[in-house]
Amino acid sequence: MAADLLYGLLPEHLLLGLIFILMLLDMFRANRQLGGALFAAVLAVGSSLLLYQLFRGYSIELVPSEIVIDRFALLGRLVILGCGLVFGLCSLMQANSCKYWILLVSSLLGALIIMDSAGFASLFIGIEMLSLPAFALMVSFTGSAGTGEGAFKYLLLSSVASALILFGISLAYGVTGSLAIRAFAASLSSGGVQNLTAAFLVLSGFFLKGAVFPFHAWAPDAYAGARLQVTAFLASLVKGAVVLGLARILTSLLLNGEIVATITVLSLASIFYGNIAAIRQTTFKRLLAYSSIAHAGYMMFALADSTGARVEALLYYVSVYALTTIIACTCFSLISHGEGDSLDLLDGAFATHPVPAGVLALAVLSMAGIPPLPGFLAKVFIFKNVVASGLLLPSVLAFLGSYFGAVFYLSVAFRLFSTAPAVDDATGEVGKNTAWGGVLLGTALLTLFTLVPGIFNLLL
Amino acid sequence: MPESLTILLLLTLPLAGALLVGVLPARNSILPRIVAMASMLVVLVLAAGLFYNFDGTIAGEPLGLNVPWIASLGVNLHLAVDGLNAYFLLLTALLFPVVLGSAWRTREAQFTLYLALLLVLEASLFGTFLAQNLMIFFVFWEAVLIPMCLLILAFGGEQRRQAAMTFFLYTLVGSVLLLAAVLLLGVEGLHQTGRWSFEFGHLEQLHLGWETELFVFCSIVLACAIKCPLFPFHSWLPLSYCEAPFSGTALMAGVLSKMGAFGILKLALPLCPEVSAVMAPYLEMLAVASIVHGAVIALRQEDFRRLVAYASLSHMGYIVLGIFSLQNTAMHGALFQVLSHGVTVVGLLLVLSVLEQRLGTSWRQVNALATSAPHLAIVLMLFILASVALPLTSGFTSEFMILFGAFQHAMAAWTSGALPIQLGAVVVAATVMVLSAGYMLRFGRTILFGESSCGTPLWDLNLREAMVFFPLLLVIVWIGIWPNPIMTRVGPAVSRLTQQVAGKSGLPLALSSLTSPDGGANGR
Amino acid sequence: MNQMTLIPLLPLLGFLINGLLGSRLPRRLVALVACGLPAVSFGLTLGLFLRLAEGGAPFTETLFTWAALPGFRLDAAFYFDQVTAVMCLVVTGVGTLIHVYSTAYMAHDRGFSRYFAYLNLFLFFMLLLVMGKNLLLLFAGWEGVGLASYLLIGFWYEDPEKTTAGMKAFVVNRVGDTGFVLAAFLIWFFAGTLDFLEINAFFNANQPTPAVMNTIALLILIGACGKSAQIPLHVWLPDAMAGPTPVSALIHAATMVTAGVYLLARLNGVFLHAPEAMTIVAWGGALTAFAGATMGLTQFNIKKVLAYSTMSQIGYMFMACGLGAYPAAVFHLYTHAFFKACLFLGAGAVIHALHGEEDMRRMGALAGRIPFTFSTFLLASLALCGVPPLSGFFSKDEILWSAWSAPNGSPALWLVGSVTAGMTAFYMFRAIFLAFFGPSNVPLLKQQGIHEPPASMSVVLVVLAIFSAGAGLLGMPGVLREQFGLSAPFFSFLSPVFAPGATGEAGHGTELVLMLISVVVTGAGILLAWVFYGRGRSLADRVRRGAGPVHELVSRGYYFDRLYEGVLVRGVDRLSEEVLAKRVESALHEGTLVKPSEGVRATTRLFARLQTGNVQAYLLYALMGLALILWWGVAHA
Amino acid sequence: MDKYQFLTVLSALLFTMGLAGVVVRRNLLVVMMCLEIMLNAVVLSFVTFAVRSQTLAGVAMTFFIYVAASCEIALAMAIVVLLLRHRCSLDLAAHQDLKG
Repeated sequence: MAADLLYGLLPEHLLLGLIFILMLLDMFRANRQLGGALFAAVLAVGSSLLLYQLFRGYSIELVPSEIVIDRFALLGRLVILGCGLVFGLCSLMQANSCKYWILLVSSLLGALIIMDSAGFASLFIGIEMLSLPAFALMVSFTGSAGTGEGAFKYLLLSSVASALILFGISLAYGVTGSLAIRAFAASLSSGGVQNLTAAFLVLSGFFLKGAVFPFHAWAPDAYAGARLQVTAFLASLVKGAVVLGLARILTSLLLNGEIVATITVLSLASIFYGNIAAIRQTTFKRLLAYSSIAHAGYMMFALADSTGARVEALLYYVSVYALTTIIACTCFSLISHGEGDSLDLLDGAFATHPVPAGVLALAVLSMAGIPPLPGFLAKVFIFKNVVASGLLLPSVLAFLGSYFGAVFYLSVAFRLFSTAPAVDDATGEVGKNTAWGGVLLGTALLTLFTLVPGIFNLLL
Repeated sequence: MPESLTILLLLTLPLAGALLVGVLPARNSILPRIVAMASMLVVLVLAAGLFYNFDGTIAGEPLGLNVPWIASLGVNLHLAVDGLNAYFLLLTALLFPVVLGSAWRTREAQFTLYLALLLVLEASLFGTFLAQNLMIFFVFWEAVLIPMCLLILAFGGEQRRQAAMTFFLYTLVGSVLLLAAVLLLGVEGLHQTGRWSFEFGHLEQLHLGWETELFVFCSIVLACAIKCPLFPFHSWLPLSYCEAPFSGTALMAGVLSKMGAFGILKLALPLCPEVSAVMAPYLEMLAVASIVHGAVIALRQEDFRRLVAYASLSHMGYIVLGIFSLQNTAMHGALFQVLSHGVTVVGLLLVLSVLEQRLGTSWRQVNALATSAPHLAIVLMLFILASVALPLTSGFTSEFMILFGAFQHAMAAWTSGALPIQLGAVVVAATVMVLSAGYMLRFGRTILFGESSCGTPLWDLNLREAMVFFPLLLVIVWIGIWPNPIMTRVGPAVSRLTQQVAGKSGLPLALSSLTSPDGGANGR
Repeated sequence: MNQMTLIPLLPLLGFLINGLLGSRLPRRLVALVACGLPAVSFGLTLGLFLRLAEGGAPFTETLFTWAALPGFRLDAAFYFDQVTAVMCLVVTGVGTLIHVYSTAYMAHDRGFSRYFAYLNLFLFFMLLLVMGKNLLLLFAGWEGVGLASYLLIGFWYEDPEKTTAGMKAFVVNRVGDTGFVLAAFLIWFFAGTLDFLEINAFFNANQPTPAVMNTIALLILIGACGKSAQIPLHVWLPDAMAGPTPVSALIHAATMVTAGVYLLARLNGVFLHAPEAMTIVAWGGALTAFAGATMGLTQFNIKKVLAYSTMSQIGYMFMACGLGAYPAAVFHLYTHAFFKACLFLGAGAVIHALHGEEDMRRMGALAGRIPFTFSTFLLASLALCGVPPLSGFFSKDEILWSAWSAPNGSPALWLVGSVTAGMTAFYMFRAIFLAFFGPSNVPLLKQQGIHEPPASMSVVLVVLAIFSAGAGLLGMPGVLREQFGLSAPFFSFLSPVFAPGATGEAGHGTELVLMLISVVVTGAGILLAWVFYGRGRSLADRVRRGAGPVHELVSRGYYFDRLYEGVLVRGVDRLSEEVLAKRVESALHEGTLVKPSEGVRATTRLFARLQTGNVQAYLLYALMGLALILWWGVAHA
Repeated sequence: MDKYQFLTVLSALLFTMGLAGVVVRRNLLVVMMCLEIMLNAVVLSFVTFAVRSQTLAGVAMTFFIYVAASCEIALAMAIVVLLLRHRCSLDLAAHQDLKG
């Protein structure tokens, strides 16, 4: 049993160990680059370990009705670690202290715990561990004034969300007398006011964390307040973990009509709101924020399906979305040299930075869902389930909503090419920037997702 | 070479070329252009070989390349020549080297971005035309947009940003619904057969409910009507045609617009035969509206590119008219019109582009070409003649067959009791012959004739340009004089399609059912 | 490739040689190619003609299958029967002569090789037209000659007026072509074929309904009207005189404009079963003949006089077709080709002599200066007026006789024809008196250069004059035939093609009387011309002033041009600019682009306003959302 | 109404009160306190249910909640200090720079 605890949760242990080592390193003011290197190494090891477990078909219930290692847990953690690795590589240059890595790793650890959890206690712990370091990340290492405000807004709404989730959990606990998710799911199907209230409270909490309309309003300010790098982290990993957490709770649970209707309406509202509001944005981070609201809508939309393929669709969507966001942010900072986040910086960038501009263009087009980019496939995976569940009209509306998304994604892509490039192209490339490693890895992963879109279907 | 390999090469060669061009040093080097041209020419040879070897007989499912992509969804990278796409394939393969050849010395051709975009565009067009899987079709259909938009954006005129945006967003409206239709079809397939599949062969077997089919049909037709464009959906057209660089306009008018026609042929008719049969008269009327609208507006256009844009609208209307006549001859006519219009409009635009390359911005004031550049004038005259559908040019072959088929169909409808609205529409479409002569000759007169007022001397055609125009003229003349050998290759596919739709509708659609084989008639 | 295929292909070859290489070849060679190849064609035609004349069967040659589908098959095939033979002889014969004439006429033009290339192209298309076995090939030639005509009218393309005239010719012809195409479609729908023989056979065997027959016939008539410059599609012909004069002679007098007559004759199987349409054809022809003649009365441009005359003469031919007297129509076509070509070329010689002067008011007294030209011109005029025994007399008389005697003819029709004949004589001699007699009004500058045409032109004039004089003898009217025991080889040659029309019951006595009347009318016309213009011109001026508005109406071509310009062209232009471009386009633009984007922009503003920056507002949104969800999901459920 | 129901209703009321406080109070610190009230309400509810169902899971949960709450407050205070340094005001309305 102890061995299983060690082996089954080895990635978590690795991260925990990493946190300790980083603390020590920080204490002894070791080389700044070392933290990053360790981070990358540990995450790589963790990912490969998960892959190994995946192929061995490893599956175990470690803590009865609290921690269960199943295919979803393995894949979800793999997605988190993979994206984390890419993110880490992308932020190697900007990370100027071990503290940064400590916070990052803590947050990732929370995300991993969410993936494992089969009970509300671990889920709650995971969620808190995911978001608390994120607040700290937002306010640390910056002299900028706005960050405090953004972080506070995030913290406040996030705390309210936690409270809502907790209250929902307590109601559920009141019904079932247990914190096991499975037990609650079983009782939910029988209906009842307390059950439904609990479900909706938990759902609202997740909507708040995931920034779904009308629980979204913190996102633009929080994203705009943080550094681009942290914004990328919030938009990709944190949001991804929240969504996957929800998927973890619901797995392929059949939801009742009211919940489906609520989810559908809110998702559509999110899609429309995010995409339309993003049109008039002039800064990259706010754009990203609104875009993330819209994407939250798509991801939640996946929950409306009743065909039982939502987990696969969500895993695909989350990984693609997270990777794309990370790559887009990295490319943006490569183009803007980390100065400012006005979209004007992108004008004609293809002439000066052809490679990052090209990758950024592809990334935003992918987010817009233009085929054959992976963003399109991700949407197809979600929508085919939803259409198959008989929700044709909402799907058509969602398509229309994504049409508005295309407007602003496209204008970003167009800015890159807007002025005809000057003849003397490609001034000095951004030389030895390790962010390239992240971009490369991310792009490689995305290419893999494009070429083998059925990957999660195969692994699940 | 096996067909699958050739098809794979058609797709990968341009992409590889684009990659290669991308990494080559761009600065003042002719090398990227040579690489791009070489890959286009190889592709042309391959496509021509494919066309030549395609014997037209289809036994069951078309073969070609078939690689699973999303196995769980039944999305396979299934590409094949099935007859309907043969012309489109040839047209694409032909026009790209021609366009690049004419743009050889332009400013944009100095950029590797331009060359790469062209090559990517070519690959995605091949994908669209060869697709035998609906999802693959959709993927490529959309993928075409991006390089085209970037071409406009990076190398267009003053309002290029607005033009590119308009073009993209307008076209995307159709795609949004199209995707919904695609998914709906997949889901229908899932419900009926228990498995996901987007193969055309699979989807054609489904029995859709009337509402479903209507929705699918409308979505497809909307997407295609925007792409073509068809009358009320053409607002993006003038701006895009005027703002894109000449080569972009040429490709847009020559090939991209044909995607709309192809979509109708490949998607709307086989997938929704019942609705097609019912809706055909209305779409015919829409087509006639766009024929007339385009022609009448073109009459008073001073700007040559706008004129070509509206003329293009008019000519594309003929294609749609031909298709929705649901009749063998008209369908063949429509397919010929695809080739003919593609070649003609590209020819016209490239002549203008040659002028622009010679004269810079003052090309709009050019006149008396017949004096200053007689060879160019002859070439332009030939393109004009082809576009007024003079006999012995491709324009005549196609428009004659379209109107012929549409007329026979409308007459058959009338004699079997329908109102003669369709007939009226066809007659109106026929009278547009007069208008088209009017606007094209007016255009020709302005540019070709008159007292030469151009201060700068004009270079006549050089060898490169002559080589660019030659294949276009060859196609025009060949189809004009002897279309039969080309027709026979697509014949079986077309009859299969018409029978597919005809089987669902009450009217006698194929002439064979109208007249006895010995050429007799129902009048007896 | 046999002899027959070569006939049209040789001029095409000439076109290709001169068109592609002409500018680099010496003029002599260009001329040789241009004249030689049609001459060879003429020789070949002659050979075929002789074989036909010996009683051979018509020739058929299928080149290739143009298009074949199940239930649809069209071949590119040639057919050479008696009518084709006559047409081909005229086309290649007169064509070759005019080529020869042109070598001198155009000798100093910059576009020498281009001119001959176009001319050869015209011959190719014309031969395609007359030799095509089916409507498709005929249509190819039909539009092709339109193209050649367009190119040649606008041959001097620096002059915008000339290119406009060319355009006008093409566009007006297109109107007719639309009718032609629709007729072809209708024919196919009922007969399932476009082959002439099969069409005629089909409609002779069974007629769908009279309405259908009449519709088909009228659509064909529209096509024929366009090409043959019949009212109301005649407006392009006077303008077409902008082209070089030999072109007017060849295309706009001898050959192309008569294609309509050929078409009507070819499709006689259709017309014979469409009596109402036949009547319309006959009366339309008569109307055109009359109106053309009246317009010819008032013109001062020598070529325009001839142009209206051509229109009028083709009106006669249409009349004959409408009466079912196809042989008479073809006969008139054949004689007309000679004398009208001769007249045009004569006029060309005059114009050549006067360095491009076409206005008869600035001519005069030329009879003495260029007697040779004058004599050929006079001879051809007499032939045109129908002075016996010149060719025009026989052919016109045959038509007038049909007008009287044919089943759907009537004395009224005959009367119109006869009056027209009188007017014909008047305007031709008016032209002769104006141009060749009276005081000389030639500007001094041009006086010096007046000269007889060079040899190559003269020879052609002579040949044509001889034919104008003698060609009619081939087709003696019935009464003379019987009287003198002569044969009419022309009619007997054509007899296999045309079903013998129902000849009138009126006896030969009537025919003879009518003939005499027409001679008298012609003489009266000539006399009147002398009274008005030969003696001095004061009377003419007085009458013109007296007739004021009527004269205005006639000399402006009955305001057809102004009507079309003002109503149709302006109408379409206004439709284009005011309605479609301004209203429809902008409404579409507004509706599909501007309005939606404005709507979206307004929505984005609204959404941005929601994002106040106050975190408690955000909380409030969330709370409201929560409340709604709970209400909907829990309380409501 | 037995005591469990009473306690549950009480906790719900407390929760609502806290929530209302978070929404309406302007002072940063008061808002944070209201947040604590919400969490306390949750704890009360957990304990109630734990007692009613005679299980320990709910009690265990309270520990987690308090740990998380204290972390949250610690972080929140740090951020409040940042905000104060920026604007010298505890009024929430003063911190509205980010919007649109």
